[in-house]
Amino acid sequence: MSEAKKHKVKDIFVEGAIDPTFVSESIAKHATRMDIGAHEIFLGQVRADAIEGRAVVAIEYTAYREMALERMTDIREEAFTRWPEMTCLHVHHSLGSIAAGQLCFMVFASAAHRKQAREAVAWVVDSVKEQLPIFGKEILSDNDHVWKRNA
Amino acid sequence: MSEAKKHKVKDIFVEGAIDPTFVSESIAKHATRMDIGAHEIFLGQVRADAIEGRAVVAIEYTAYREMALERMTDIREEAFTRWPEMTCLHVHHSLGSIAAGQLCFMVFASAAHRKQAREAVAWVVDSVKEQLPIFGKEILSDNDHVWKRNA
Amino acid sequence: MKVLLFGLIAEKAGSDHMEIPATSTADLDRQLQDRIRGLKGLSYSIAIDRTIVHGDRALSGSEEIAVLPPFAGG
Amino acid sequence: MKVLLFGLIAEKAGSDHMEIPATSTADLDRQLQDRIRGLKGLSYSIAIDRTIVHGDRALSGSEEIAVLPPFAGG
Repeated sequence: MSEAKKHKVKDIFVEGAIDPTFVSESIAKHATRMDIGAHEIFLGQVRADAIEGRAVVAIEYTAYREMALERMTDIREEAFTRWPEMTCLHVHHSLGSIAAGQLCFMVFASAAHRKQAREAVAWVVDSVKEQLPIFGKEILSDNDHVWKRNA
Repeated sequence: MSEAKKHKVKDIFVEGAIDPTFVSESIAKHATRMDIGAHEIFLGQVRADAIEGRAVVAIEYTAYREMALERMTDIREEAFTRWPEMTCLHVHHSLGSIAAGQLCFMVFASAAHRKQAREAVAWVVDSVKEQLPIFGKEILSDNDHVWKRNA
Repeated sequence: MKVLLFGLIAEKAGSDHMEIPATSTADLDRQLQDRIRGLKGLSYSIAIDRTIVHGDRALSGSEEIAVLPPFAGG
Repeated sequence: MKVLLFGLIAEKAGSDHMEIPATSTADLDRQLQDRIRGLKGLSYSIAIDRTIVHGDRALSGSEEIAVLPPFAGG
């Protein structure tokens, strides 16, 4: 049974932005997995939305860590049940201040065939956004702020 | 209008495997695009399938390049019409011998929101597999070979 | 009992926690609204032991209570 | 006219192209099957000027003709 299937509580949080090289290192680690045919990766990037004429320059993320990790463990377990062909699932989310243009969220699934990896990533991304107690303070160009909320 | 929207014929083919660092470099180039909120990436990896007891050790890809690039231009153009929020679409496919565990195919879409990037990648991956005249000779562990065909 | 506060709620309260002796979530709601100016108009959830609850729930005092504004992950 | 061959078809023919003076795609099919041993049992398509065609088509001799086994990209 693979590491990912043990469903232990994994820390998904990283301080600061997710570096693109972290993504390539994650990809490279799968080169020894001869049963993988497809990787699907979602990356969230901080968007410089205009709010009442002021641009978002950064988002400061905080979380209720303990609850977030419990919900993530449930989501991970359900994902491996729903998509049994999935061999690996990696989720990371930033905490702290993430500037516009930087990456704050990664969901990475691998499977023998593309359909399971694709469906799993879509469902995990949506589940994380809906269920994890993560909070985002959007810092505006005039130093004012607004609190982000997922639709 | 962005580079990607000019719909000129781009060469998607690369000689040899796609290096994971190529993926991170592609991601990093989007850090200046303040209107992007979501990246979706599909990667195809050569799987060591067992064929009558022998493992696939590599796939040798060849293509009818001119036709493949024409079909790809059509697919790209249709993708930008179907998903107008998509800001960038990058497609690369390997030619030559790609060992099991290595990457042979990348589709990378970026958009303001995740839904358009996700749908575009799924559709482009499927369209490339169905429509592009790319041929794959699966080299087996006993040096025999079989010709791969997409289902 | 200790009540954890997050995001906009923590900002309004000026703290990431409060000591509130509540016997139920409805009682907790009333006390929070008394003590945190502007809370009444806001959307928030109550989590007991890391699970969001709906409707009124009795509290023994040993639970981990958190007040959660809308989620913004991703 | 020059006919481009790919993948399994090129392997069976021992070459990536053939000179075939065909007046239609049906005529081309017959000549290909005469000249490439084992072709008849295989699945393949004919592309004229980089577009796959179905049914019989007249050929003038100036087209770019290709014989394509099943696709395997991705």
